[in-house]
Amino acid sequence: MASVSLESETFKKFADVAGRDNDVNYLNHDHSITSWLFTLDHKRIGLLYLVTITLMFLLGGALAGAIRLELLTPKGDFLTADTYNKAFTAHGIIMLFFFLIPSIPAVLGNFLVPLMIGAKDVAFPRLNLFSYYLYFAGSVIALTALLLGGVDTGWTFYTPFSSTYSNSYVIVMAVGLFVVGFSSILTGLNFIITVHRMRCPGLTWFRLPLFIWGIYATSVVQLLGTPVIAVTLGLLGVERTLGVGIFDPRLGGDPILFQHLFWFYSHPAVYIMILPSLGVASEVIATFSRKNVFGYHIIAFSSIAIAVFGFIVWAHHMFTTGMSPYAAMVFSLLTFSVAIPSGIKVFSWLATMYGGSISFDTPMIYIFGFLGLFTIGGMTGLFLSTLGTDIHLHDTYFIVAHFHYIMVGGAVLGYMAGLHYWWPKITGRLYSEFWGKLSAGITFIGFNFTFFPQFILGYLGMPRRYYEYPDEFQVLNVFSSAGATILAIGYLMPLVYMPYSFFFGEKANSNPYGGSTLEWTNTTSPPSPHNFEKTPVVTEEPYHYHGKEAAVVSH
Amino acid sequence: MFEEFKWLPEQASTVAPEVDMLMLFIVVVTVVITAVVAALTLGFAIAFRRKSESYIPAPWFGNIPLEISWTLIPVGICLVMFSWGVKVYSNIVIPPADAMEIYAVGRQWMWKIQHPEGQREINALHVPIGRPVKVTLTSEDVIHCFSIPAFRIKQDVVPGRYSSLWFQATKAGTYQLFCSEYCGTEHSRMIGKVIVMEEADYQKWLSEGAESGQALQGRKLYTKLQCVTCHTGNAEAKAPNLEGIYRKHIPISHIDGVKIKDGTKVFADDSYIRESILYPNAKVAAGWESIMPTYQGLVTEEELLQVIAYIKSLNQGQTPPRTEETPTPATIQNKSPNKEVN
Amino acid sequence: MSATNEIVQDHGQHHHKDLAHHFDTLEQQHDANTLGMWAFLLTEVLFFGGLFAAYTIYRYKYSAMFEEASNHLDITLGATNTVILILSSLTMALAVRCSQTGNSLWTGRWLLITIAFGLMFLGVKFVEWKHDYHIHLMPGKDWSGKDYWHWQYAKKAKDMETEAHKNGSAEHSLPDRKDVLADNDPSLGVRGIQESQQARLFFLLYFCMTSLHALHMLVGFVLIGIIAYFAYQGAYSPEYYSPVENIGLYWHFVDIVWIFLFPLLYLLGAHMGH
Amino acid sequence: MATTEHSTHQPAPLSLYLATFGMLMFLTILTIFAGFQNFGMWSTPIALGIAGVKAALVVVIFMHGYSSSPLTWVIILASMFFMTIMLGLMLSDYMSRGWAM
Repeated sequence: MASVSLESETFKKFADVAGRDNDVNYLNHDHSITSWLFTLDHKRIGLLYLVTITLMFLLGGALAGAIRLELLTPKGDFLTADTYNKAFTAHGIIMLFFFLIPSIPAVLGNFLVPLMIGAKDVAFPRLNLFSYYLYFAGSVIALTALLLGGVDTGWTFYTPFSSTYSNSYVIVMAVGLFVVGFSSILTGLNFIITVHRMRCPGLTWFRLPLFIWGIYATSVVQLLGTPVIAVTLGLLGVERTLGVGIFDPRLGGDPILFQHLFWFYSHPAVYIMILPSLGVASEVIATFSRKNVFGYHIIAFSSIAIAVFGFIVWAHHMFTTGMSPYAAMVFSLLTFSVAIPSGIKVFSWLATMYGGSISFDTPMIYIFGFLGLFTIGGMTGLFLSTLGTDIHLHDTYFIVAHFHYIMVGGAVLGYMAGLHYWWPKITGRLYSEFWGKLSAGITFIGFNFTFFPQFILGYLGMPRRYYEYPDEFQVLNVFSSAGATILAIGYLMPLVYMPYSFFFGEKANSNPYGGSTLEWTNTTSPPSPHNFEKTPVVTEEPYHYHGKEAAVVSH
Repeated sequence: MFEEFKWLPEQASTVAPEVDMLMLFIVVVTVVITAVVAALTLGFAIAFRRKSESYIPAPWFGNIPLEISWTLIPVGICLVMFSWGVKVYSNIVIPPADAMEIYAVGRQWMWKIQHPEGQREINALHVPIGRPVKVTLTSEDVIHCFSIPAFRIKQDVVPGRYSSLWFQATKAGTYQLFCSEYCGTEHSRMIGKVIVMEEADYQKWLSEGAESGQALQGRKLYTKLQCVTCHTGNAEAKAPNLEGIYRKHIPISHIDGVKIKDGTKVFADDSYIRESILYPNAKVAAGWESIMPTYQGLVTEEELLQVIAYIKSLNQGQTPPRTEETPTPATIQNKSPNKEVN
Repeated sequence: MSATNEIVQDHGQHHHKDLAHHFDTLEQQHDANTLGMWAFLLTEVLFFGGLFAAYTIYRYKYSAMFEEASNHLDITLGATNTVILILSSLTMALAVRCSQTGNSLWTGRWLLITIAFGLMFLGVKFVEWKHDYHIHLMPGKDWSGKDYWHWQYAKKAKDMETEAHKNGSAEHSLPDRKDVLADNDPSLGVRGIQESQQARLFFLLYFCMTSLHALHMLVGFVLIGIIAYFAYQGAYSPEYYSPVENIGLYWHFVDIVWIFLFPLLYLLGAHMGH
Repeated sequence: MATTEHSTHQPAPLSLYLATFGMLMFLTILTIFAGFQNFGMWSTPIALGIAGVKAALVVVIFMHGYSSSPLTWVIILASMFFMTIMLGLMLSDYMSRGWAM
């Protein structure tokens, strides 16, 4: 490549400081600040997202800490009611829109989608950078809303509270979410076109890694759902500014319509968070079992099925609103349809492990935790799709526990597993396995300690979003808050040993875990600026370990 | 802290055991499945741990019978849960015809409750044991949620419309009444008590301090708001006779000022009466001019409930006579905020 | 998945001037661009879809008032705009066609003509909004709660217009606000708050939908202008014209939205007698 | 997968565009005419039907739907499918509210 000689001066100067090897890769080919801020390289954009969402995660986590601290005692003593309401609203908004939704798609997806399909970049690199800056702008606007005084509506923005009664910065926050929504849409659009049009020769649909299937299904949801929340928040803004009744019943509007429109996006949004995690799980389990994924086609289709079914179940968030009981029954039945493909995935992963050669590296430990928590999260979903029990459990801590099991137990542990799994590829360094496994274990234990008591709290009837609560709920709340401190340690550890490994870690070879997908087999760690020296040509199905052993072992 | 702790919530209504049975069923099913998944995960992890770095296991692409069974068995389990859930749900949402009626209004941040006998209470609900009670709910401001965990019931309270829930208490005692839909700053203080009493105690409580019956309050309003000016119930009436119309099918001629098919009827329930008071033009009784003014902004939600209770109780020939103190309808206009228009 | 053999790829060589580095062929690039625009339009459908959903629900709940309120919109102006927009769609299709045949000059000209029709559309729209504002159809902060005289005013204005029409005079004056307020007697008012609220919901949705549509047109003008400039520069050829094709797709989408808005907003109450 | 199925980029004949325009004009007049008739509950379905035909003409001819890849048609159908889901399921709630239990 012609550019090497031009950059070699800069490269030598910085590469030696960082202790890098002498190959040119995407990290060291240009060290200027502008080369990062205006990069069109999908890998660097992925890292920009990584830094930004980590900061947002820390903020959201700190708010969670404040919430748990407040709930240690039945009386409101640490925060005022108003501050508490603003804290849980900010926690929800930051964690959902600014951490979970961009977590795997924008960080790992950006880094990996072109690498895994043998492409040089995503289909629209400029649009990709634009998406990042939209995300950044959205974050700045949302943080502005928080600094101005915050929002006290809950992340659900239910009308007429949000449109008429709340005196907080709802419009600023809505603008922030509107902007970040378009970032999400454009990222999804980019990935869809990339997967359709940029695959390398021989890489047919059924040779795609399952992570790509997961990201593809996610992108479809982003593309279809996000515009609806954008326009809904727009209408909320119009109602608040002009004082006209779109959702306020005093002015002729219908507050339940807001909930319909809101959940039309916000239920599928859960699948934006969990589907990529399911993809990570398939990759990690295959690699660390050294085995092809059982029922590849079914797993691939189940991702698409979850994405599509996700759009027909939204009203199960509204069973107690006084919606039509007939419609409630229809939505209850439809809701069960999501359970089936999720179950199939879990069983197929177990069958993948069966007869494998399983090694216990950090990503696999995280995925073991993921399996347990995702299963519990999914199973408790059955209580909520069943009408008879949902009425009692709705809007209690049971719900809080359930969606944290899915979103933290499922999505975040999947994200952590993926981050650890691809870390050598991203940085070219190995992190400490000891600290990695320890953090995975502590996270798992801390998580269960925090959220399992909340199932019981919910069944006992403790409503969510209470900053004071009757004395009889204290025991379980103390358990939960204690668990949260353990969980916090589990989260904070990677923040130390991973950056450490970036600078001082042992050098990783191109495929330390024996992965079988293109990013492991066909490029260096870290990859070169244009990903592959030569365009890969794929000749076989993914996760093809068998047959390779003929020379080594026979059985 | 530990004294008050309980593992299970009180079971104090007729539907509570049903919900708990369903709950138990799902708990057993999910615990079994989760345990199997956990056992297999751990078992496989140990049994198939990596013993040799060079060993590559044999592939396993799929197994149709296995895959069909782990698809169809969950489908079956889900269908059982769904049907059972619908059955319990029907019992939760369909009140018995003979249920006694209580009215509750939610506002930031309290519950205001009215008994038909005229008792009014705030953040407390006294009910007798063993009688089905239907609570009709509405809100003055934002969405609240009327939730009694010990009864396993919950209903959102939406402004601008009536919703309802019912229960039959089975155990005397005091239970929590929560607002479980986030409603603003003091959401967590919107807590009341449900006091379930023996029938005799309940009657005693009713007789103590009841100002006057809810319907009686409504009767006063009926004259005060000049309903009686037109709804006279006799020949000089300018508006339909309201005697005995409650829960009857009433023929109507116009919807929102538009003529509709002859013979269309509307069911005169609480919601219809409420709508007719606030939006007289919404569904106009056949054979009458639509001349009624709106009462929006002139009656509170609580007063509305009293008027409705009165209309409900109104039997043949009971419409009060017009009195001289009844002013001209212009008074309504004077009170109207319309005057503030510049 | 292992890639057993690899093909040599010549980086930076034999590249067409319009081919971005990460694509292999112009064909691939064209397909990706077109598909990208289609996917974007899918998002746009759902974006407008939220408003259509709100419209559908309120239309269902308040059907009678929606028909009556619809009757206050000017069908002549709406129909004129429909014709103008379809014309602009035709000229846009011709622009794309010219870029396919390599006629850069006419590509640019047709694009500018499209903008001209678009501006005409917005001109008519502006006149219409202005009129709506004068007869108090535009929902605002003061048209809230119990202040339902705006709707009375609009109705009176319509009556006066019909009257003037009957008398054969094209000119008609607007009602005096004081008269409307004087007549605004709730004790006599058959049509009260509810009507006003429901009518306002209709007009609110009307303004939201038409202004979102107009916003899309404004964005379209900028993009078409840029592409017209490049067309005059001779940037497009039969091998590379996807920017023209994409802006065409976008513009046709804007047309389609209007094709649905016109009957749903303007013609809803036409049968009630105009 | 660098190259995909070859799609035709041959320009359509001018007459096709003009005929389409004529058809769209005709349908506009038709929909206005229909709007003034009282078809009762069928008014909206008729209006939407005509609008649907017009939209289809624009998609197929002006937007080159006739020569687009199957994937483009998947996108077009998906937009209709998800709009139907959104409107249909929301209406299912509102329309069955009044039914007695």
